[in-house]
Amino acid sequence: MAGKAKNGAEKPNGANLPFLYRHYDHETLRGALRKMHLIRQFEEGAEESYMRGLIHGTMHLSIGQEASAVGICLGLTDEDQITSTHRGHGHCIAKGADVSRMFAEFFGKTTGYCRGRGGSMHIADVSTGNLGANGIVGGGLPIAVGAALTAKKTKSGNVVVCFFGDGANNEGAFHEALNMAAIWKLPVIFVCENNGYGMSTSVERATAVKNIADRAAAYAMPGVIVEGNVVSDVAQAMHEATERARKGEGPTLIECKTYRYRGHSKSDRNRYRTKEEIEEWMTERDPIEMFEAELQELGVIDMAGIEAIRADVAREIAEGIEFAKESPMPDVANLEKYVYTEQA
Amino acid sequence: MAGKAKNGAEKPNGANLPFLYRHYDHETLRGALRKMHLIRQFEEGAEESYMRGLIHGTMHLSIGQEASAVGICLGLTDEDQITSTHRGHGHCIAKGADVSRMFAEFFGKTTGYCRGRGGSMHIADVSTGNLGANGIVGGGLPIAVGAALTAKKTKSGNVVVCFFGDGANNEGAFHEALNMAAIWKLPVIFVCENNGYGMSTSVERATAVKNIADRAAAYAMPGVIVEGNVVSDVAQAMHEATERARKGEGPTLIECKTYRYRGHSKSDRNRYRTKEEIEEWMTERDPIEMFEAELQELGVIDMAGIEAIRADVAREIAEGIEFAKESPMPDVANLEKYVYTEQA
Amino acid sequence: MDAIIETATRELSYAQAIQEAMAIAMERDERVFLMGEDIGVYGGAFQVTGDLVERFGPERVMDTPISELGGAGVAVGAAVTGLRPIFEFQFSDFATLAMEQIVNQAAKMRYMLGGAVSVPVVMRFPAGSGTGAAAQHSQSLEAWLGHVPGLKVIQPATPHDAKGLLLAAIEDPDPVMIFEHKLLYKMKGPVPEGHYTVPIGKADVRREGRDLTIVATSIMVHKALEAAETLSGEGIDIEVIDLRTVRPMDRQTVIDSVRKTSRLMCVYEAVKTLGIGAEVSAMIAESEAFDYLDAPIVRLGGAETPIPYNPELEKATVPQVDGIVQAARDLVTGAR
Amino acid sequence: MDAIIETATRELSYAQAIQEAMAIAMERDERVFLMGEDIGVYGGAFQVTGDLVERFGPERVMDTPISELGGAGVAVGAAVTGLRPIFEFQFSDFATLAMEQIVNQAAKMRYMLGGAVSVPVVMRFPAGSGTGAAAQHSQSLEAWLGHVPGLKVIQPATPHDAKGLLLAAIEDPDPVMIFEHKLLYKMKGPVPEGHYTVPIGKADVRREGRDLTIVATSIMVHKALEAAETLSGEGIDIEVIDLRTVRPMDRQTVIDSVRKTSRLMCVYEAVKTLGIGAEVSAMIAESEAFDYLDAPIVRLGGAETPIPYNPELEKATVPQVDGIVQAARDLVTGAR
Ligand SMILES: Cc1ncc(C[n+]2csc(CCOP(=O)(O)OP(=O)(O)O)c2C)c(N)n1
Ligand SMILES: Cc1ncc(C[n+]2csc(CCOP(=O)(O)OP(=O)(O)O)c2C)c(N)n1
Ligand SMILES: [Mg+2]
Ligand SMILES: [Mg+2]
Repeated sequence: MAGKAKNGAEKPNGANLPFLYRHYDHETLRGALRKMHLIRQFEEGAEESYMRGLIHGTMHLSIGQEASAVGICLGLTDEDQITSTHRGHGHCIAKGADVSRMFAEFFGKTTGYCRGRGGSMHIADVSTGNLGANGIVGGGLPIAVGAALTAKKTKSGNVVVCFFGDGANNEGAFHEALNMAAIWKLPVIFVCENNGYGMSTSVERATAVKNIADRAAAYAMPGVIVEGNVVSDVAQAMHEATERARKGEGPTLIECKTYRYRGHSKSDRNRYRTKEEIEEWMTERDPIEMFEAELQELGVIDMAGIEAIRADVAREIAEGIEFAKESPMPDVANLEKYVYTEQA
Repeated sequence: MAGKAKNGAEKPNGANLPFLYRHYDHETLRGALRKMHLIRQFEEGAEESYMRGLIHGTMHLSIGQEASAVGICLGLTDEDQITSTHRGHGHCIAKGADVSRMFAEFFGKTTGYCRGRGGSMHIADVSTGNLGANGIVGGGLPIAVGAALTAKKTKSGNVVVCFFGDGANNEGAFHEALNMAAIWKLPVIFVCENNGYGMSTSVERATAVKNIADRAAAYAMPGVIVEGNVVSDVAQAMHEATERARKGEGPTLIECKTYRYRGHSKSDRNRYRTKEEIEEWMTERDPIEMFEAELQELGVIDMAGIEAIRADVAREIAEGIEFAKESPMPDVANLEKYVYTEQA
Repeated sequence: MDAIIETATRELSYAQAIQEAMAIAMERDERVFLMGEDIGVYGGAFQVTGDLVERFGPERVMDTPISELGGAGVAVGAAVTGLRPIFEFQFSDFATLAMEQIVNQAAKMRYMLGGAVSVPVVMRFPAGSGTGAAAQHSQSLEAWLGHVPGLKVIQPATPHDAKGLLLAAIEDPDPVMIFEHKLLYKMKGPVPEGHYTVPIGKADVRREGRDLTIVATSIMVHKALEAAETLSGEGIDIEVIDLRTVRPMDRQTVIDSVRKTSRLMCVYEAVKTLGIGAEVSAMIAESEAFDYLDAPIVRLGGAETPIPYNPELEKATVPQVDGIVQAARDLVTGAR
Repeated sequence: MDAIIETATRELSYAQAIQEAMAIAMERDERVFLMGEDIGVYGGAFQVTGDLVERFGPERVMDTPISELGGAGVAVGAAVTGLRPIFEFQFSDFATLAMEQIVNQAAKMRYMLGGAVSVPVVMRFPAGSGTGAAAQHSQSLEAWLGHVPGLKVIQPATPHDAKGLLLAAIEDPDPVMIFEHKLLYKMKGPVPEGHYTVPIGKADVRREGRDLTIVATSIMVHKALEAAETLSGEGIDIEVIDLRTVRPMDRQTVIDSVRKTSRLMCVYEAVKTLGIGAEVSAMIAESEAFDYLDAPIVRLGGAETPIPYNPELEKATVPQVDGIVQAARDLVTGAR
């Protein structure tokens, strides 16, 4: 969607503007901000619905990580694909999913993207290129490589983005997937959202290197570290990686340094990090606030415009929740449907 | 054994001699040469026994790789442990096993190290610190890390050596094991015997980097490339890694560049490498020939001494085969023995 | 129920019972230590290790990176060299990543080496559905490991057995796999203080009866007992056997019961096909108890589907009390 | 046997039949390609892919690094995005490294996404003992995958079925797992030219008889037929069913047979406990065929041990013809 505007960039203020402003037109930029709000408010709506007992199970919220989801997906088309993670709501929205059907899924309804079978941990919208969140840390890594193999074999020109966390980088799947992507020069971009912790375990305690991107050297692929809460930085690294991938030069590993505001899941006592650390990220490096400030500074939007976006997003979220509430539950008689493909 | 001589080194020709000659006395060096012959002749004896139908199943011969097995194990004690691979006969002998009991194992006899249950692929001599060959490529990597964890927890001062091949370096187990060894600073030395191929697949086709040791950077550990057919180079790198490990500074990755003369296993049509390549390694870089030349040059041994070693080894091998032949087969009634530990 | 239980008055939850077993073992034997993801300061995904890291320190309550294959392998390596690791999988579903080390290494090492080593490792697997966590966090995979010689596989159903079986497992020289149903963690029950063991390989007759033998595992033991209670009001008298150990299975207790009741039903949560009930059924059908059977052997197992997210669907996927009551009644009254 | 076989005269080995199926599929459908370790110039550890790389090139006969988890996952990812990969494990034992992708992803993806995708991947597993390759290269693990909804699991016993079932698997929209016994690779049998399929989910009555039904899988089909031949000399008339598909299992064919013969024996190579025979037995014991049973249901499965290296021990680990003859005779004559 946003990607369509790629070639119609307006270049508002000359050449030493950040990449984002050189490359995308204002409408696209405002669209990106809107998506960030949509993600944040979606997460808040989901959280509240969970508190109220409308959503069961567990959930992993991506509040604080909106810039990486949006910055990465900005230049992608619906044909480009992503694999996502347990913390995947933001990716799903950034890639173009409809929040109503996402809420419906979380509410376990037939109108949900997975007809109520998947829930938060398996949220997917295949029509916009999201092959699905994954309950298995690292589970999506080889799948993304396989999708990229399809892109290469069919010469589709598509790229595949593989989101994963810092914790996932210690899984064997990470190693095997990156190695294969590299030797076969596949059009896949590995995006590590390094929020400092895998559940309670900090990168320092779990990972032998300081930066996940340092590991790119082990696969002879570029490893790029970006300020993951700055949309422009993320988008620029992603743009370069995409170009490289589409030219057949192979994969890139992008590490987005970011932070999650909430606990790991709904059962986190938050004992492994300090209030101060959380505070600092929330007040000093909030991705939405920083992006809003930048957009205002560059005259892309004004306060009224921002308010309008927020209000519009709030309406969309409220409607989404309403839709989800009113949607029907699956029929237990269909329990064993979708296990196998129905054959004619 | 050899290791005992460590402090009694004779330093034959002054300080700019290769490490080996500064560090070990002549007897130890002659012992190292003898072990290399023992390995080579063992492999030849095994090969011949296989041809004659005395050994069944399959086997992976390490002819051509004797320098890494011997150079690595030279300074180890029986308390230091190794994990080995499917190509593990050399490691087993280098670590101190008795060839008679190895042959007996290959012949499936009760006197074999595994009482005929394991065969070539599971050859082990726990009494000399060999925790066993492994049929699973990469299977020994985490086990070695676990053994090193024991060494650290019990403050035994032992080190653990983990042998593996270039092919194994693309297994997820490699990644997970090296990462854990690094973050916990465990006394383990990862020894990659890079013989250029995992079965038929060359390092170039399977591995995204040129040298396996390049991957050490992904675990913030030293990565050392050595001429794997030169005993002295291997032993020096190993000595440094061992010192580091015993001091509690953590693991090292040593890559020994080497070559296997024979096919991968008993069912190899050898289509993936050229005669010339094989020839070159055999004539230009044979580990035993190079070591013999060096030892002669430095006056450690003369031709007669070498001949005596060869003859003595030949006798030991012949006796070993004889012992194996004459040993009894297991009783089928004991089929289910050793599945669980017999409890008092 | 064992005599021990009768005399115990103190109640603990299943999770607390496991925690207590680990604490006792760590106090008694310095070789014992814990490994797993987020078992330290987080206390474990299900708060089973809880505050143990504060008591025993991070060297004995070791957080591992998210590396199930490697982590399990490290535990195997530590066990074979003399320690007594207890490895926690965060969810049993992640055993899929570690089957290599569990099945090819831990289970077979002693055999392959002709008895030269033992592998005294314990692995704990939080298992089962009912938490709304969907298909990749709800599986019951004990049948896989039950199929593997060299392993012992247990499924405690009560806090008492959780503690006693875990202590037996830790002291066992061979690899023991423990499947703990997540919905049991909060269930309370009497747990004796101090050290005791429950023998691996022994089923427990939880309720005596003459009309039908129900062999149940894990959480299904409680559902079967509830069903039995209901049916006793209808004059149907059910014997409920808690299998407790999947491997080695206690043939004799089941055979003796079936000889008495002449009818057998197996209730288990895992997918019905090739689940534990298949083995229990086949074991009886080939035993001397066959001649005593008056009716087909019925299995109530999980549906032939991954576990769905929607709670109603999820519930319908595994046996519930109503279903057990109905099936048992039909079986005894011959309506089937 | 099918009518098709009767008319075929050409003989191929089991390995050749598989290779031919893959060649036909690759010719008919450009989405089909092969992945695996050393399947290119090496021709596969068992020479099943043979020279296919010369015919189809390295892009369609892709050597992978030694990365079973990743490789299987790449195949899953390619399948879900429109290709038709056939992934060869070098030995079925290495499935232990890839269970995550097989079980959590391939098997469940369609379900978890509410039907939004299909995963048409085929995985081939050279399985079984008898090659002297010891405990980590000889396992029969089909029961694990048979326990997993979302997968289809087949075990062809003849060259004819290997080709036809593989072609059916490749055309199937869902993940199909094929267990190929290594000792069958060289076995020859009639194989029709060109394209044909054998339906997944249908057992085959290989020999009709009235005294006893033997349900066998894979290589045991041949051993059972040999045993039946021997016993026919003693006037014992055995029906031999080749199960062919583990999941979904063909209940009806077995039930019909047992209703006729009143006796059932299952013969399989995997470890007896929780192997395929447990399911076949339990399926019959809960079916309408129960009432027709005149004798206990006997299982002959593998010993409760890892596969040993020594050839005599190895042979003793799995059912052999003599043992089948003996057990069948005992069962029919009531000596049991
Ligand atoms: C294979 C596997 N191991 C463990 C878990 C449990 N788990 C879920 S999320 C998580 C932390 C993941 O950390 P990271 O990759 O950094 O992602 P984040 O949660 O920080 O977004 C863990 C341990 C899992 N789902 N899958
Ligand atoms: C997990 C696993 N995958 C595949 C194999 C089959 N296999 C045995 S040895 C081998 C090649 C190993 O290559 P490398 O690690 O370089 O050791 P080398 O044989 O060269 O000594 C392969 C593919 C195996 N035994 N285990
Ligand atoms: Mg994280
Ligand atoms: Mg190699």
